[in-house]
Amino acid sequence: MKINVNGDILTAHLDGEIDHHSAPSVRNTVDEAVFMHSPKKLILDFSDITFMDSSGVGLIMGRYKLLSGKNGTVEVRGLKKRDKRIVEMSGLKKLIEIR
Amino acid sequence: MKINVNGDILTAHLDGEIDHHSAPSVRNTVDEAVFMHSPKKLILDFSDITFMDSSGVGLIMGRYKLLSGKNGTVEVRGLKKRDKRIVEMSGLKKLIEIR
Amino acid sequence: MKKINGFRLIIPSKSVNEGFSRAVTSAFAALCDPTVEEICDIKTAVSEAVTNCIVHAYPDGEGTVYIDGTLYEGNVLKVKIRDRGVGIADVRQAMEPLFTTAGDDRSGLGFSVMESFSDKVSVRSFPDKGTVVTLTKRLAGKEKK
Amino acid sequence: MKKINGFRLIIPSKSVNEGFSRAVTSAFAALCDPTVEEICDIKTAVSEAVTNCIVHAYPDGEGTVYIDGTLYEGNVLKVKIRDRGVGIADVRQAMEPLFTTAGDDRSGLGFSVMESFSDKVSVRSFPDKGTVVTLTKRLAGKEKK
Ligand SMILES: Nc1ncnc2c1ncn2[C@@H]1O[C@H](COP(=O)(O)OP(=O)(O)O)[C@@H](O)[C@H]1O
Ligand SMILES: Nc1ncnc2c1ncn2[C@@H]1O[C@H](COP(=O)(O)OP(=O)(O)O)[C@@H](O)[C@H]1O
Repeated sequence: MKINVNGDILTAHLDGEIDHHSAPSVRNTVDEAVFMHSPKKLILDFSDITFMDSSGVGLIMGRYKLLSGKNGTVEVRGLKKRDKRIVEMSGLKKLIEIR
Repeated sequence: MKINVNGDILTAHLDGEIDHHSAPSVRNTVDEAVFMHSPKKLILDFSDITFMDSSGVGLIMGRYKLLSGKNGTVEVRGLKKRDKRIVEMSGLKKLIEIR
Repeated sequence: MKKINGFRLIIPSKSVNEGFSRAVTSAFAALCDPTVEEICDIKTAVSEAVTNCIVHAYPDGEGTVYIDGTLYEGNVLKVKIRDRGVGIADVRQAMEPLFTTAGDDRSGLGFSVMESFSDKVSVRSFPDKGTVVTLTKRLAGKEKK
Repeated sequence: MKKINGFRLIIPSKSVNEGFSRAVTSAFAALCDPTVEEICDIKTAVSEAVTNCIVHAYPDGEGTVYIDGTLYEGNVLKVKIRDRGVGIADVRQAMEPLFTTAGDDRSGLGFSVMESFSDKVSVRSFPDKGTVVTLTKRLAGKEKK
């Protein structure tokens, strides 16, 4: 995973597969970066994700809770069509920006 | 598989995987071409083979018997290192050209 | 329906086997020349069902997960994912979107995803005995014997 | 040796499952980051053993093939390929290079290839009961739990 900080914006470029097995390590890396940099906006970039299931939604939800507890926002980018379909089942579209 | 005829020489460019499951169809295609063209030399080109086990050796042996029955010869080309190792276990090196 | 081919896979409920069971199911489905989309659909649905066995079925430790894949004539693939875990008391409720008994990290969307990516999902569960989820999907690929 | 992970795969002795069992074994071995060479070695050895169950064990029709993969601490992979077929009367003779009881298409090199591509091959067979081939290979890749 590559983490990028640009002013108030922290971008996490996720890669590989997201499932219940891999999610905890992704979560830890993102959360550490959030604690370090206290961004106003967290961008999760899914462009290099080769597979995800509903564990990816859990990951986004958890980051949404974390950031909104700090008055920050979350944006999700680069979702493939099928992964977007999974994320949209969650109703997260009302809470975060999905591009 | 692509078959090429050049004078007395018939070249079969094998592709994909050779195992006991796939070998019969490879064999049939090669043998039909041999019956059609009665070549003096059959070249089996393994360059595009992505996997083979000892069924590949069986395939070569069978073609050697077929061709030597018609006073023809067999040459094997393009074997990867590991596949060459398998072919060399057979002692076929004494009977056919392996390049 | 005539059975063409099948497999049974038995694995411990370790999270590392989520990816492994996806790979096994893909490799089996690949035998009937499905589209990439179809492979991806079945991988996703199986991933959800297997993850549920790993996350929910055995709260006190490690158990066993059984995956039976069967290919029927007409390219119908059934994958049955089974555990001998705690079971589900109220299956209807469990299948509701966003319902989860687990913590923050689970979205409660597992069953919804299975339903979205398969033609049919059937769930039978017996408290303290275990759960059987059956996913059915017709693959458009050419038939192989 | 401590067991880290394992699988059991049960399949009918159809030739189309030769490729399937290679794929399953590769996917399992891949969990411990082996080299491409090591994956290829184990695929080749498993292919030979599974093919033998399909070609030799059940001359009168279809039977069942059982594949047990186990990963031990230290990245030692054991794959046990088992059938309930005719068995081998003289295992020592069967294992000789170029020995075959089958026709033109079999080279008699199956056991030689298994030996060449694994660290250890053990064969136990009981006439009319079946055969168990155990392949052992240490994978140099990093260990995963
Ligand atoms: N195999 C199972 N064993 C026991 N309970 C299960 C099983 N599968 C699902 N459940 C129950 O059903 C609920 C909903 O499952 P699901 O829709 O997959 O969402 P999630 O896994 O995110 O909780 C789970 O929270 C759990 O209580
Ligand atoms: N699983 C098995 N069941 C019965 N016989 C077997 C089995 N595996 C091997 N054999 C016997 O051992 C012989 C040698 O096997 P192998 O070295 O793999 O060569 P091949 O398969 O080319 O004949 C076979 O021809 C067969 O007679």
